[in-house]
Amino acid sequence: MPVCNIIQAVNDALRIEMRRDPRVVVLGEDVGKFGGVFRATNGLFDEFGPDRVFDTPLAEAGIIGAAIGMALYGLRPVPEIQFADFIYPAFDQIVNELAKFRYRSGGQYTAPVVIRTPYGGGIRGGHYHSQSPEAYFVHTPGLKVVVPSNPYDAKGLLLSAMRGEDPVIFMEPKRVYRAARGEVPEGDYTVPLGSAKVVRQGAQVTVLCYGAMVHTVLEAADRVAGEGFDPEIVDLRTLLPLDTEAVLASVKKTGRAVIVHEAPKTCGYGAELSALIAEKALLHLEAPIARVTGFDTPFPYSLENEYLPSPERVAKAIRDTATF
Amino acid sequence: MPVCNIIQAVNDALRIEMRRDPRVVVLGEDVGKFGGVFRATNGLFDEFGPDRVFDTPLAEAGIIGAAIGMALYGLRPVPEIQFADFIYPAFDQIVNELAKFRYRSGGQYTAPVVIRTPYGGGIRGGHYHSQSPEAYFVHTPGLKVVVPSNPYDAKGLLLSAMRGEDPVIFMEPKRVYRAARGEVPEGDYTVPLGSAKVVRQGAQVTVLCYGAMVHTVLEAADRVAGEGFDPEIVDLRTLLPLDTEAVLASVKKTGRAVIVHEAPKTCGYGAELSALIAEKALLHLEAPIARVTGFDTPFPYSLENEYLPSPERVAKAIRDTATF
Amino acid sequence: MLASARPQPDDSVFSLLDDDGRVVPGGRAPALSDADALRLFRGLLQVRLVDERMMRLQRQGRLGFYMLSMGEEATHFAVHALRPTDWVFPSYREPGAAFHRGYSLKDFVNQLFGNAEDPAKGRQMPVHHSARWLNLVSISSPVGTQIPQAVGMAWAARISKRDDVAVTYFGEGTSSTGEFHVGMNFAGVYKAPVIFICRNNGWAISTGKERQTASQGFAVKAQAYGFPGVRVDGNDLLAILAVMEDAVARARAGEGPTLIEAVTYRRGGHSSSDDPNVYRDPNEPKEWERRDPIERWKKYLVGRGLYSEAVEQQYRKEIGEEIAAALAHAEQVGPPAVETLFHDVFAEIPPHLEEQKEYLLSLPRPTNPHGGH
Amino acid sequence: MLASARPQPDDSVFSLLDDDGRVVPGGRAPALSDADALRLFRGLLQVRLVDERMMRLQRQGRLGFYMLSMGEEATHFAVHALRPTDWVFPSYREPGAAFHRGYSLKDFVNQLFGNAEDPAKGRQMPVHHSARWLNLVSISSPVGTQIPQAVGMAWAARISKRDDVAVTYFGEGTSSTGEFHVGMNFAGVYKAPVIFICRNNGWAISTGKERQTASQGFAVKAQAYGFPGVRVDGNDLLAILAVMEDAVARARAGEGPTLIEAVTYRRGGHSSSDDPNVYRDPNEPKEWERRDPIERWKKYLVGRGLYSEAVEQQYRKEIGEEIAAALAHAEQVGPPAVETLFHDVFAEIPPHLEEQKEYLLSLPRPTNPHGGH
Ligand SMILES: Cc1ncc(C[n+]2csc(CCOP(=O)(O)OP(=O)(O)O)c2C)c(N)n1
Ligand SMILES: Cc1ncc(C[n+]2csc(CCOP(=O)(O)OP(=O)(O)O)c2C)c(N)n1
Ligand SMILES: [Mg+2]
Ligand SMILES: [Mg+2]
Repeated sequence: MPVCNIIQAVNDALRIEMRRDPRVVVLGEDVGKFGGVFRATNGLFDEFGPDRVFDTPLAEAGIIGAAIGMALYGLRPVPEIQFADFIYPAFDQIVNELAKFRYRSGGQYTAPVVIRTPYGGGIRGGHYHSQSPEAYFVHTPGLKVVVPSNPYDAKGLLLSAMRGEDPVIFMEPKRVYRAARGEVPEGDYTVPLGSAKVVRQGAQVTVLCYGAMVHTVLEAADRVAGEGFDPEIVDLRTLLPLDTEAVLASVKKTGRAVIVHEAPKTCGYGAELSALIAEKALLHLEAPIARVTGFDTPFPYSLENEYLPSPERVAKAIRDTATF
Repeated sequence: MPVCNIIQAVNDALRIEMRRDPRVVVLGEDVGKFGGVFRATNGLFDEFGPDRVFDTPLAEAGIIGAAIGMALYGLRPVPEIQFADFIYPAFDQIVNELAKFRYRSGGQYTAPVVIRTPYGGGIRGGHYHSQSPEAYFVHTPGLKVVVPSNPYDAKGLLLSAMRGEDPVIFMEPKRVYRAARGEVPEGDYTVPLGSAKVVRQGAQVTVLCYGAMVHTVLEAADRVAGEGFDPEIVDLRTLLPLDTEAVLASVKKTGRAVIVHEAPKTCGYGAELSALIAEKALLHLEAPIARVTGFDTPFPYSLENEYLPSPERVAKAIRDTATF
Repeated sequence: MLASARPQPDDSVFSLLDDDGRVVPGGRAPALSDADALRLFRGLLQVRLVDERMMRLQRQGRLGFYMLSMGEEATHFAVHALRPTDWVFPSYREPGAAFHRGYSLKDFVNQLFGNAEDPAKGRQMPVHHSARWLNLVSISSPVGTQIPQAVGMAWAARISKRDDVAVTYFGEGTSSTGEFHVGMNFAGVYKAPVIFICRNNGWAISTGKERQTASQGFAVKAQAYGFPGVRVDGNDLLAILAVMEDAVARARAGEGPTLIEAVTYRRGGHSSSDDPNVYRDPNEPKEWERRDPIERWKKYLVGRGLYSEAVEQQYRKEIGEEIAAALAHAEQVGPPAVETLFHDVFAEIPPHLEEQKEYLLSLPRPTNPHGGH
Repeated sequence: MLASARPQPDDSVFSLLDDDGRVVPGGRAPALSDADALRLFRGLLQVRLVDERMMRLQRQGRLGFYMLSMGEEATHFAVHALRPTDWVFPSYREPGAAFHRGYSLKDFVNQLFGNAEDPAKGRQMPVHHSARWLNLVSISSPVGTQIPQAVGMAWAARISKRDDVAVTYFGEGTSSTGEFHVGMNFAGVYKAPVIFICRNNGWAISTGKERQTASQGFAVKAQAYGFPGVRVDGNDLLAILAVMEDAVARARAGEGPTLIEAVTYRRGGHSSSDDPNVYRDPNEPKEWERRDPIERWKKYLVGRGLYSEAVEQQYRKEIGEEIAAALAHAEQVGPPAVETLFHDVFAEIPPHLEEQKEYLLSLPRPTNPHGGH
């Protein structure tokens, strides 16, 4: 089992699926010969040629609109949006079209498009290369939303997403694109959508997180473990559909919950997690549910380390919640 | 105090402000001579002429983009988006530009644009004339979000919004555009943004709602009151900034909360309300927080009455929560 | 020294039939069998009659909403130049395109009623049809969104090494959207086999065409994308067929896209909710009556010796009966079952929706809480 | 019978200076004082020297990110044709436009460092300047968004009965966005006093210009909007000034917008993060070196008898010292205060942000948790 990083894992998944399924095509800005600004599509143009890997004009609405049309025809497009911050010109195509095609046509038409996009802060990218827009998509019925935190999951989840029949927003944690390394089996395997993973067993407080934040939370857990705390960490992996059972099981066990994400707090995904718990596990709670999130400001440049949830902030929330 | 409906109240507010402040201009699709498809801008073209009330080409991104430019120049544009469902082509202009201008320029530039848009279901409009996209905007730092439920508030809140220094998404409940009538003072008055209103005092369970749903909740309250229940109803009026004090005061008093909105449940505004309560008033809660919302499906056509929270569904939630 | 804008293409509009239905001198008319000529006549009539009937129904409060296409019917039949394996992305104002491909009046009316037999399960407002079995793509209300989709589909056909073409319809107002540009531009770059039919009916709700663009007409816009644009008389079915045949041949031969501007006029309101007399001179539509596309086609048939009063009456009678039968049926079919609310959001119902479904099914079926519609 | 696409405007590009800096025979050069000609030279040099220094700094790890404009500098100085009361909406690749309007090197470098003295308070990535006091609008990363904004501003000026004009810059890749279309179209319809400068530098990151459009160049696109488009040699400052003067005069006179395509070349990488040799022939930029806009301007000055080696050395020295001083200063200014994170989201800090601010201020200041940058 070779060790690789998330970019390599994504690249590997794309290659495996393109070899297996001739309907899979890759499109986006600079994804062709260049292989993408993060090099996630590196080598695909050479192997599969210009009919399956294409550079597009600079227009996200065109990328997604065209991908929808291709999917309606029977292809399996995997468009890349260069940064999640630039997905909004395609918002109408995603929210009003992609998400609703199956529903509005009474099941006649489906558009299984998998949109890959790097998201999140920590790369000194300021407001426009750092955003975490997952909540917009989770709130849109008809879309699945997947956020891997490590190479193993990235590969397995992307393969599942490409083989599914539904549109998927596949958000890649760019801060740990290269830093998160791990063993990844060669060849084919899948990680099912909708299943969370307990990445640290613990008895005292449940920490719910996903994507790059999993690493921040693990770091925080190391610190507080040294102080005698015992957090359980759940990597959600898929935000929609959520593995509600896993979440509730952990919270019912620990009676305490801390939720961590980078996106702004208000109406972020953490709000949904908290509401879910308040609906279904309220009587198990022994402390208020804490959210450690980005602040309700645009993503800043110079102060990004202050903005992003840090291991210190997460550690504090774990301590406060555990000792409430 | 004449009695009028919400459209008339909005029209009145626009007229008052345009007379008072020559910087106010109105733009959008069909807002000119025609006076808007809901007639909210009726008569303004005749009174203020084509330099202050203009029909635009059919492009929401252009409407909002141009409004931003006009605001940067010092005007006070009040664009109309014909239906909230058609706001997404302008999503990038709203989320990446309008919301961030003040922040990204370090306070140098401001764009106090007030976007008026009718939202919500109940008019047999199917997926594309019924949506309630407020959560997208609440989750976007830099925007204020206002949703009046009645003519008095509509006029007073719109006047406040137009006089403020921040961009505002002003969502008008089109189902009750004409049905919600009430006394509205002639001339100038304002209702401040960020202040909720208790529209029914009660001791037993707090119902949080806004916009058209306030009427549904009031109807539900009438029913359950007859059965001996005593709900307190809070009309939030402004979703961001939220009147957190009013919300928490009521929930702390009643110990129980029901949240009602039309938008899909998952990651809707109700999630934020629930999370807020779980964070700040958990120990006062005597029952799980209930959400009565639209379902997590695209807005349907034939089954819209099944989709929308009905007085029956709200009544059931009040009973269940009160007797938990 | 500004290389000032090249002269705009002149206002000339390609046409083949004069107002009396005669082929203009020198006009190269496309081949059209007698049967097809008559079938098209029947199709035109059907759209007109359906529109009339549905508008009446709407006024009677028996139908929630309707959009008619009076005066623009000829544009619908551009699809005659296609094969059944080609694809059509209509907007809401080309029911004739659907009928011509085989969409039945029964399906049509069931859709308007959103009943349990609507092929799209009552999910969309009236006039938003969807017929996968006819390669007719689901119609969307947000205008223009179908344009890049049609391009993507056409391009998918090309890279799949098939010679299918895609056609998309939209109004002149829609040419102002970002999607128009983005779609046209992709089509040019990829030389996709796609045909853009811009129905220039002069109005976008209350907004006149001169408020949509400062260019002379809409066909000129193709120049920005490096492929041909053509203005055709949108009330002249023969000219439309001719232009379409060329465009389809070009597309199929790998020569790329064409923009067709069909110059016509929206004689009715924007929809059943609209009263155009509020914003436009009521005489304007009258001027267009004499250019009625159906009358013109009828005269053309007369010229070809194909027309007879009896045939027309026969068609009218058949269509009238079909409409009546479809209506009678549709009105007695109930709404879709409640649980269908949760179908087709995803391929399979995920747990959170299953839970919502069970909750809804556990409640008494609501009476209409928002007043009758 | 298809009214096939009109012939595309030919490839000809308007220019006034030949490669040796001589005004071409018959060329009508705009009036330009000696002082202005020299000032422009100094400005060109400053952009080049700043770029060189900042790229070095970036390579040394002292600066996070940079975008250079080597070879495109002449386009920046189109703003010379404006009044200070006019407005400029730049993209990220025209620092010369800011300098020429009075943006200081100190502000420039403080912005790159995002320090406490950055006029925009360290909120944006390097090269995203904002200078309200110079009517320079805050630069945004999402490309094209400034285009409809510039149109709105120009139109606001017109309805305010003032004769201010707005200018917006963007790259040829950006012409593919919906915002380009929507903005250009609004401008045409409203005859807004706005000038669109499309810097056609051949590349959008790794994507070549022929992948952005099938049209012959970008100026032709103006025809879709009913106003003039012009292609100008983007490495010929004199031609740029001439074309701009005309466009500004037209705009101010109420004759509407102009699209200027400045044909140039991106000799460097897209940004400091980019290595163009991965995707393009390394010889391609070399061909453009001999068309260097600064060399050409220098030769023009020689022709006017304004150039001397000593003056150039003097400029270089001054600029070098200014850069060094600005850097020395910027590097010792700390980051913005933590509480500024919460300023300027709204005019006043609302309660929920006040609470978040207090929470953050109550914590120990974090060490960089994500590894050094
Ligand atoms: C994106 C979007 N914005 C606004 C609307 C509301 N609307 C519906 S139809 C219409 C006018 C369309 O005009 P045109 O494209 O000329 O088509 P026509 O109705 O004339 O056939 C408008 C503004 C919409 N459907 N979609
Ligand atoms: C909406 C959007 N999509 C993608 C990007 C990523 N991006 C940054 S610059 C660029 C290329 C721009 O090319 P061009 O417009 O030609 O300008 P140039 O860089 O050549 O000056 C891209 C794709 C972006 N900034 N905004
Ligand atoms: Mg029209
Ligand atoms: Mg470029």
